[in-house]
Amino acid sequence: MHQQVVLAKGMVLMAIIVNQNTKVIVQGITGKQGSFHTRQMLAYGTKVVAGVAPGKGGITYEGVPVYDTVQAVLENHQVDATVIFIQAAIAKDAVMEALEAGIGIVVVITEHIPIHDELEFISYARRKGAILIGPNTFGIISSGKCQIGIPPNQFFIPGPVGLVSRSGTLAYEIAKKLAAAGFGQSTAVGMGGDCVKGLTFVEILKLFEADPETRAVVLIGEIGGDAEEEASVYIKEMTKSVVAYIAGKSAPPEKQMGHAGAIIRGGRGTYQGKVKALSKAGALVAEMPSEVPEIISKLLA
Amino acid sequence: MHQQVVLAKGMVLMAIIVNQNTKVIVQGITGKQGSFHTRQMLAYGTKVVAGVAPGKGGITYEGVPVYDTVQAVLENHQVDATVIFIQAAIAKDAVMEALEAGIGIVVVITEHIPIHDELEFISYARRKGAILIGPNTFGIISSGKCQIGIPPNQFFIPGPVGLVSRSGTLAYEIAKKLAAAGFGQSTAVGMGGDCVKGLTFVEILKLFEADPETRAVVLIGEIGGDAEEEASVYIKEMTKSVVAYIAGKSAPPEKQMGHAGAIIRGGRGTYQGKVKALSKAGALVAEMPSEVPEIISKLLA
Amino acid sequence: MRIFEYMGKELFNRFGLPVPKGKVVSCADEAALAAAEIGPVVIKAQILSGKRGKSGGIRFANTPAEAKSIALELLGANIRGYLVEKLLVEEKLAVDQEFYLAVTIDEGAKSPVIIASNQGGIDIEEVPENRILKVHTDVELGMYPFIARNIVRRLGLDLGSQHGKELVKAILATYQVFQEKDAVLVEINPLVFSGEKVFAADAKVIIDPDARFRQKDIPYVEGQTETEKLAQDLGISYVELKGDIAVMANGAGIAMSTLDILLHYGGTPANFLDVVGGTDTETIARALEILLAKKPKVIFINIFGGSTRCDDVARAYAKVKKKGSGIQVPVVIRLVGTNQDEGWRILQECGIKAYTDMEEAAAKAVELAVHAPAGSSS
Amino acid sequence: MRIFEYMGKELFNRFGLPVPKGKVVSCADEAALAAAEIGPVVIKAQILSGKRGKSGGIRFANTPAEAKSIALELLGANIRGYLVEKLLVEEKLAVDQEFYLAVTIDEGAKSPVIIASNQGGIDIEEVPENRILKVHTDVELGMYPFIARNIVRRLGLDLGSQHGKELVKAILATYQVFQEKDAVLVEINPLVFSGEKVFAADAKVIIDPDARFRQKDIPYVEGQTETEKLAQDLGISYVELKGDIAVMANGAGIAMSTLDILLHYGGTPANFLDVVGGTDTETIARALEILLAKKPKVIFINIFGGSTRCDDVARAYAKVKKKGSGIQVPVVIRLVGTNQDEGWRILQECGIKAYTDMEEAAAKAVELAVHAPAGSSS
Repeated sequence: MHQQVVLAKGMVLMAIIVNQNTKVIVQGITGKQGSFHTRQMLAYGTKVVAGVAPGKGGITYEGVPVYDTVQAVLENHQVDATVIFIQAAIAKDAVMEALEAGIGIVVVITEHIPIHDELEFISYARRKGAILIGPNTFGIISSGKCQIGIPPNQFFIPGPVGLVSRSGTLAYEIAKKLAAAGFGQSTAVGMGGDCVKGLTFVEILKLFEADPETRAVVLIGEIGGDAEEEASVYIKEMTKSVVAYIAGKSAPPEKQMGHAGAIIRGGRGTYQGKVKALSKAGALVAEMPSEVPEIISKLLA
Repeated sequence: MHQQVVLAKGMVLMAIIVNQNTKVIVQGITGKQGSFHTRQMLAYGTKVVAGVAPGKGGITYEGVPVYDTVQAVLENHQVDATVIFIQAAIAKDAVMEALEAGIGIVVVITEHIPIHDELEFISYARRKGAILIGPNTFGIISSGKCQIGIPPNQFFIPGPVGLVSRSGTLAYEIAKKLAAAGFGQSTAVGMGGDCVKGLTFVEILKLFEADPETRAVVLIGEIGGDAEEEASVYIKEMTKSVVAYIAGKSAPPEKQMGHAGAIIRGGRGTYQGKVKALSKAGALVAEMPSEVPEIISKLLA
Repeated sequence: MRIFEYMGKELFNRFGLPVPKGKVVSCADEAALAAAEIGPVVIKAQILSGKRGKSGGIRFANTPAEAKSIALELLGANIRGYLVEKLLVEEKLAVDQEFYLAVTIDEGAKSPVIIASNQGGIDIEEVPENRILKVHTDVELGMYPFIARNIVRRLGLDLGSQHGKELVKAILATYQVFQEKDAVLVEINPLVFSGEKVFAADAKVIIDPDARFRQKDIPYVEGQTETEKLAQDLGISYVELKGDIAVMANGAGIAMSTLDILLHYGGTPANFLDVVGGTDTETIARALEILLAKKPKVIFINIFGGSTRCDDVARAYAKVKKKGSGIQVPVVIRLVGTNQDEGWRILQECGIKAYTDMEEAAAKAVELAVHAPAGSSS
Repeated sequence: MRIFEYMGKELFNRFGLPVPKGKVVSCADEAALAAAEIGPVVIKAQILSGKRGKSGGIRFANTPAEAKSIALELLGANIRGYLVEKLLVEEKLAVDQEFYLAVTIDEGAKSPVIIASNQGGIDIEEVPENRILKVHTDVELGMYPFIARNIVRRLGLDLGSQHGKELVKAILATYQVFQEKDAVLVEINPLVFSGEKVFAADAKVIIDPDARFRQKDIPYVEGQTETEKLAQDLGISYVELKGDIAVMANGAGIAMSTLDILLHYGGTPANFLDVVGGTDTETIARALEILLAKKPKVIFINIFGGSTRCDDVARAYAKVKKKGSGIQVPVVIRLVGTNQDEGWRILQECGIKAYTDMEEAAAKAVELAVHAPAGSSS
């Protein structure tokens, strides 16, 4: 097993963004996804203090009181974070509702939200100084403390590895492999699979860099976009080691977004480019998912 | 003449918002109003560093270089403030242009701007942390130092009185009477005659309260709205004396904005209500414009 | 600019806010026909005034004959100072509950505000403040369904009920009218539940006159006197009063102050006229002609030049004086500010000396009015 | 979702952005008629691909006869892998200057970006970076004429000139299309000056497929194979490849990684299939049938359950196995995550044991494919 982090006297094990005290609400708690994952979150120990479902205010679900609106929740509870399980066409309304109410952490699970809607709520989150995770993310899990979202949580055990991923299932895959090798995660964050995202690699890496519980970071990327190239710029400055895995080595070049996409990206986005940028910045790049725990083993041995 | 303000060693005479160093641009410099008042401002000594007139970039007017856009000005000049002489239908575009470019003081002379446009640019000014004076204002004049806008400046002489007014012509009227009685103004600010305003009485009073050059403040209000009632709340806290004059004593009750207006105002807006609120807060209320210099005389004797 | 109830309801209809079935009529036979088609109806005088009900402007008819007789009575009548030219003949709703709903602008907060109450009806101003919701919106954020849901919830309605859902939609539609039509007020009193549906039973809509250039589909409503209309066409602000001293000033503040001072000295103003900043010789001349047409005892021009320039004012005076019948009533001119020297010179050429102090000039105007020969007033 | 040039131009037209006079035709006689009406024309194959010019898809005709013969040649032809079914027959413009103009989304900046260059034409990617303007917009602020004016100024044009004014309008219209039609790309290359006017000579518009529910007036363009279409109707992501191992995974990341690993072990994937999160038994069963229909040597199902639940996947397998002809090719299933125990139990009942490690399972799939009897592949 990995070495215990040496803690200053009185200091508790930390995590980034969410921890055992984070009070969470679920928007869309009565829907298929919302209700299922509320049970999972509760089982994991997440402090789910309330749910929101317009028109269903007054009922309770798994012991959690349900309200009609976020404002109604806030009249009765202290809330730190919300998780959005609202269908894509009306998700923007729910995200705006949470942000406008002043909730500081908004986790948007919903996929297929129109990108123009995403641009709007990401911009509003920035104006409100809120952390927005996603959209189209598995959420965030601070191992053993708090899970917000949909990750299958049995593989997320406490430990020294920070994990951030563009892909949900690849994050689970690698978390499971890490757990099998004896390495738990301080926190795992799903950046989200859509082309625009609230929190990005750089912001998440900065939090891991500052988190005393995290000793190394695993970054899971994909071809397309330039998030990994941007991350590389910050990785250069980090004191903690970063292990990266990039999916899509064998994929045909993505269908171009006209010349405009090429102009904006300036040639970034390919597997080779990402691996090169990350390696140059000092990240250790795994060829296969199974190599990630091997590299972490060496680093944290 | 009034007594000189005692200044700390090395301290220069001050004013609020603008002074002799304020670098000003004129948006709409080639129009009838813009060109006329640019000459007046230059004559007063205002540092008009550039003008904006789309399609006329490259010319000079009264020695002032003209540019196509605000951005083009900023590529060549340092700018502190702008004054907008752009026709109402497209004024929002010009105000947004100035705010987006980061100009910190925006004086909107234009009248008849649609109120929904005003709401938008006032909100954006707030977000950008900019001071917006107006719309539908005569502007601002720090006597002997800088005039931004359209006041007939011969009556604005340096002195210890701060002046803020909802009405342009009444401000001139009272400034002239004050000057005739030997009292100049530190700064005179036109709050603007429209129902929504950028800077309001309270914000301006706070600046006067903090300005060492200002010894007393003249507030010129009107019936309607609740700006004077709001101001009264702050006047209570002020150390400096406030002399108020409210126009509209004889006016028939204003045509109501439905019940909604009444609900929002909660009975405020009448002459009597304003005078009562101001008096209760310790302001000295003049019955006629000519009483203002009389009261000031007694206060600053 | 206020528009008639039926015009407001046409707007509501366009934005998906249900209104009762109805017809606008301008003769009694049409009213009978509408009643025959609709059934029991409410007949509403289309005038730009509230309190129509209390003044007999809202009536009920069960039969076409009744509708005809009520229409005959209302059409051409004068209600609260307004001539009734059109009637709205509307389906009489079975009212289950009445709400008050409005969107307007809160000057102090510098933002739109939604006002709602479950105590709708004619006497909303009597409703205690804690029964009236006021919800401000952020203009950059805009309107969202969640804002409407919170209002409906706070009105005590079940968001899951048909009524709750309909009310959310009604609030969104009302806000949309406010936003897209450059309204300064959209007021619905009452908004009613009738059966499963929500209806705007009344419509008070005021459009920002400064936005008329981009709201060309909004019908223009004339609720003014001939002179007020003439003034509006000139872009100047004019209100008729009952005195004998015609007043012209520049700026709403100084114009109001001028009236205050005239009254202070014992005079009575014939009007409020603000030439508004930046007008030219021609406009000021036409404004002066409006005042002359009123045949006052005295004309008092009180100008403190800012964007209005003294020379333009003087030239306007000279122009009118030279034209046609000239100026037959005494004129007191107070003229200072921008280009005052040139203004004074022009006036001097016309044989008139400008005052510089407005109190002094006002006192003179009052004196002249008091001593004017009888019969020269309108 | 990409739409054809002529559809993009219809949009431009609706938003006030001028396009050359033109007609869409689907037979040679119509092309001749169009040319007769328009005069000298350019005939453009309507395919969802760039570089049409270099591939002979853009041609010129001076006479109707010429137009007909070119149309005969192009219609039904295959250009860059696409069947030409329609042609756009357009007025041949006298081109004075060519610009590049696009609005798209900058992922890194999380905001829209306007891209413009005065070096328009087919080879924009060859233009040096310092000749290409990139202007980001603030979604809360929105688009304003001043932003367009700055772009036009920085392109070196006189804002007072007719061209300058037209270009400002063109930029505003382009942005409006982007904004109001939920586009992820609106690209005009070239935007041309012809005489005093500005025309969009080409139109590359991609609409956000996730916004189709509110963009119902945008025609749906099918640029996919039958299988891809079938998959899309199911709401799953599917791309055909050339190998013999059919793949199903959940999540784009793990699906890509699965292909990478298969290749790593010497296998060749027949497809990319991401069932996307949250699908149910029925959808997964239909996805499996899609794979079966491809007659691969092996099917490799790689599921890490999150919102996709292992029991749903196992049930889908069981369902397909019991149905009709069942499952005739070897299936390797790797199944872990949400509800994995229940999933394993169901699979066991079907006589199949789930793998837990994806590399191990992938290696097995490759081994089976390599040793599969000849002829069982598609």
